[in-house]
Amino acid sequence: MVDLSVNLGGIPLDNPIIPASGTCGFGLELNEWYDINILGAISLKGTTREARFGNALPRIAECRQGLINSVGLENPGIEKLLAEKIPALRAIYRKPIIANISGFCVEDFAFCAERAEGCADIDILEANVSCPNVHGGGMALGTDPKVAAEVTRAVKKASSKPVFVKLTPNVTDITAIARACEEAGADGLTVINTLLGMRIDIRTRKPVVAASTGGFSGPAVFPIALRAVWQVARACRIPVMGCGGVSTAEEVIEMMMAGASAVQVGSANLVDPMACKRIIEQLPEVMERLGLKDLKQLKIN
Amino acid sequence: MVDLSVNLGGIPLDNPIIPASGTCGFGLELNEWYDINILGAISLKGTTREARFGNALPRIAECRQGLINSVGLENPGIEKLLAEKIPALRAIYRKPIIANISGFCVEDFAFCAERAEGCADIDILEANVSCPNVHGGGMALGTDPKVAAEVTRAVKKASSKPVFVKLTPNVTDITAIARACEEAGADGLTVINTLLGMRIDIRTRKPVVAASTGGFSGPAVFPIALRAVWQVARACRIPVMGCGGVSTAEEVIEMMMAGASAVQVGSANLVDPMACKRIIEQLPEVMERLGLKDLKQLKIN
Amino acid sequence: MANERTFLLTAVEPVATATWRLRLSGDTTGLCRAGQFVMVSVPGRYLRRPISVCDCEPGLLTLIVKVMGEGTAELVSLAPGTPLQLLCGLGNGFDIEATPRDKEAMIIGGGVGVAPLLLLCKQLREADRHVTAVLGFNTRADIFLERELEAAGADVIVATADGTAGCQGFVTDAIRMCSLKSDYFYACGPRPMLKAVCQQLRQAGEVSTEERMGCGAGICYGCTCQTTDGPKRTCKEGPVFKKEELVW
Amino acid sequence: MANERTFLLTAVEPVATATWRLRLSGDTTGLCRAGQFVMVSVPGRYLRRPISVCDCEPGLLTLIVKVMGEGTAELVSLAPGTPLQLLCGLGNGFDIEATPRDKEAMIIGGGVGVAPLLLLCKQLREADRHVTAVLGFNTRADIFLERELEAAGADVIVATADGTAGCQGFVTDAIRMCSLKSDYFYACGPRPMLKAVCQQLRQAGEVSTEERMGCGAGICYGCTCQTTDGPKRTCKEGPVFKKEELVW
Repeated sequence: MVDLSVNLGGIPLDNPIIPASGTCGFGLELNEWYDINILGAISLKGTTREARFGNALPRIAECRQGLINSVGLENPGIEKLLAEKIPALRAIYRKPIIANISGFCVEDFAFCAERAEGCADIDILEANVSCPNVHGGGMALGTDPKVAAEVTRAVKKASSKPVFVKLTPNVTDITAIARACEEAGADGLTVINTLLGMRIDIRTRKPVVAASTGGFSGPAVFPIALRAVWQVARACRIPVMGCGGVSTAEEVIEMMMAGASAVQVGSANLVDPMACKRIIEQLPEVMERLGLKDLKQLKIN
Repeated sequence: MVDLSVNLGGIPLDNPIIPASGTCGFGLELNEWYDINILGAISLKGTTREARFGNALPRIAECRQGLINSVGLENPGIEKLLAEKIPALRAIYRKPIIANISGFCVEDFAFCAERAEGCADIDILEANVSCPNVHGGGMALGTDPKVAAEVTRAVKKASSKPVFVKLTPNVTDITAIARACEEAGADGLTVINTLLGMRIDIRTRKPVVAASTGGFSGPAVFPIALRAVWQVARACRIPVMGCGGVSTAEEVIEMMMAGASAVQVGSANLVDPMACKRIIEQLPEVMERLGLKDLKQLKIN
Repeated sequence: MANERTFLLTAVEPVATATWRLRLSGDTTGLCRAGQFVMVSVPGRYLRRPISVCDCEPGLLTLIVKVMGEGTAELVSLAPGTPLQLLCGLGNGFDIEATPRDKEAMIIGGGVGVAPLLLLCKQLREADRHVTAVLGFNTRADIFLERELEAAGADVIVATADGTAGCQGFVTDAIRMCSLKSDYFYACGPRPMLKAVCQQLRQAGEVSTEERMGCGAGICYGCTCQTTDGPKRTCKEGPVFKKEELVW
Repeated sequence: MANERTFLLTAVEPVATATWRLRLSGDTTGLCRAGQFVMVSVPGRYLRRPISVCDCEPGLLTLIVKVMGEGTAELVSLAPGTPLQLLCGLGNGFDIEATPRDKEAMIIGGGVGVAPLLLLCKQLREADRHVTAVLGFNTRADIFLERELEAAGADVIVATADGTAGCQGFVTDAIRMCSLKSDYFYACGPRPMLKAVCQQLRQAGEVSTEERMGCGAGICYGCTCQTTDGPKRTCKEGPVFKKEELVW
């Protein structure tokens, strides 16, 4: 028997598999397909201070081995998250809950963190400074080390929960942002959010998504995500949740060898709602084939 | 009959298809597969002041819909390019030749540009400030607007030939670099070079390429390249050669709708040496299906 | 309940211009709510394609596919015998009970939007509702399902935009010209048609809408539309919305 | 000359542990230089796989594939009848004329590196050279091509590392123990074997090397190795290099 358990900066997980924010709704949607208590943890849809409809439709463009989304942080707002979504999830789900919070300025993050502080069902806060789909905020906050650090400090100050900062790959040097967040007190980092991408419909001569550009994700971006995880895990001491294009158990292990302590599965859930279940079921077989008894200390140099 | 001709900043091309630097050798290699006079132009392998062996092997890692290369600018040096490679190519090839030059400091670029100035067979200089595979130079020069502008000025000063600067996508804001190059006198821009990527062999627990990371290219990166071309074409007035993941005639047209005046085909040549020929042959049919008589003014807003 | 099942493609038949009928064999238990859709994996394409269920009998699923791009073109070129992975039982489906028993239901379809009307018609008839079907197409060559709907017990009126068959004009013209009456309506088709139908018909009704989807399973929030009752996911709370919910 | 051709996979047969013989039918005109390789497209994989030609008769190409990873596993699981796109006639190949007429050629292979020796043996024999084949494997179950090489007219010596067949040890041990003599040698196999062979044998010779390749067509410079004559592309100036060119 192999041991799938991992330790995410002090938080024990049964296994390293975590559906990524934005690809599992608020949990219940995924629970229609399988019992989500098999997951290591779950990262809920990104939530802002106020409810948001998000961007105009269409919001989805297909790519080779990936997709572009320009959802733009549609969410019911932090109050509804705390009053309805999390209690409903907790009623059926016993594993760690990661609340993903986002905003347009440092105060937005502080507000959401402060509100989340009162919710005992939230185990980890994930501060999303990397959404490419909102203007004047979102990704802009995560491209400047100073601003990313400011957000981190504000969230840490407002909350006693472990705080992971979710980083954007759309930067010249992701390690500079990562180190700034670490120095500002982040307990961990999620690496990476989507890449800024675009498709044009050559028949209509218009961008496929109404917002013109959107966040590109899927198996296509895996080599970029892996590189970013490797760079950040070498540059920082805090744990990293690897994220980006993972859709097989082999890729989970590759991410962990790059330095991830746990692995978020994103787009794969959108083409196969059972993706996380399948990966968790495949992991023991792949580990045995590789001669791995557990998932500890896989990190290479 | 459709008209495939385009104008690349004053240089007329029979068609927009240009094999990208590093994916067609010095031309003769590709001519073994078809008569390369059917091409719009050709961009030769990146050349430096001195000959280089490049990085240790292995230098190639496969990815889904793409590959990572860490060749590291292997080349015979600028003198051998001018004395042997270009005369040999010109003996069999009548269309525009783009000499791709690279270096580790501004002076390297100036030196290569000055030497190339004396070679009448070179029609365009492509200054590669974006190679992710060399340390202390390469991509580092292309991630800072000031340095990129300095390289541009130095090359322009040393040469009367049209100068295109080849940009890296591994930056926070590619338009800042693009505008800096335009202001420094660049005649055009090539967008984009490869993305920094990585793969790990989970059996050996080592990076697949000896250099650990390398340049990621192929169909997987097309949405990122398209977005970058669209951004740069909106931010600048000088022409753009689109480059990144193009392997079909439809993608050529999508790139041109994003604002490219001509389109470089890269990795596709490595899996199919006849890729450019096939694309050129497909273009008229695709244009007719879309109701396009020519390839002018395809750019959307 | 939504779940994943493997079906075997048994036949691909042309039924109209660029329109194909796919017959799939497999377990259809519990999948027979009219107006629901399936997400179909197309080999070599990343996203699944949402396709509404045209008909569903025990062990046999019928889909109608209109070729719109490369993905749908590949789908209809698959060889019989190809296994297809489907996410099944997606979306809310039509509300049969919304038409009072023994009353008149009008089912209105435009183009490929006619597809889900067959199963809807069968279920309305089984539940003892009268059914009038109004089908709109661009031209005669686009017509499909006319005879199947008749066989299922509907009075069928066809309209073509170019007048090559049936009434000339849109479905709304046909309804007006034929003075068609009903107590409740169901509509599926292009957005302008749905809007015109909702504006013209005074009676209550519901329409099946179409949006570009990511997952089809309520997970990605890619297809959310604004309704009078707040944002709703087309794939989850929809694709069928009550007339009064829709924001045009 | 290098070019692209479509072949039809006619048979996939196991010949040893994880080792398969692929028979392909198609136009083999001008492709019959021993030591050359083909690049094979594997459905669903981005890069082609380089595979050395084992045998080549008019209309029939034989390849030996050792399953190393997912790509090669998929390749050997393809159904007979599958069309395969091949880049053909790649690399320089062995130099038959380097062995003086009527003299002794030794052909040495290790593991899957034995594959190209069959066509080499046939061509040496046709050109009236005597041939001794020395084949090294890890164990008896890995052995392949032994009988085919005998049938082609070679004296065949087998060595296995575990002694389960032939001489116990490496090919270099077999050559020493059997006091095998030759005027010229050709070798193909893992790098440590090639190094040992080149260091042990005094006579001239050439070896076929293996590197991870991008294009296989001399275009990408992914497989360049250092030689005493400067950098050379394994896929273009190689894969066969003279003993004295190699830098270990």
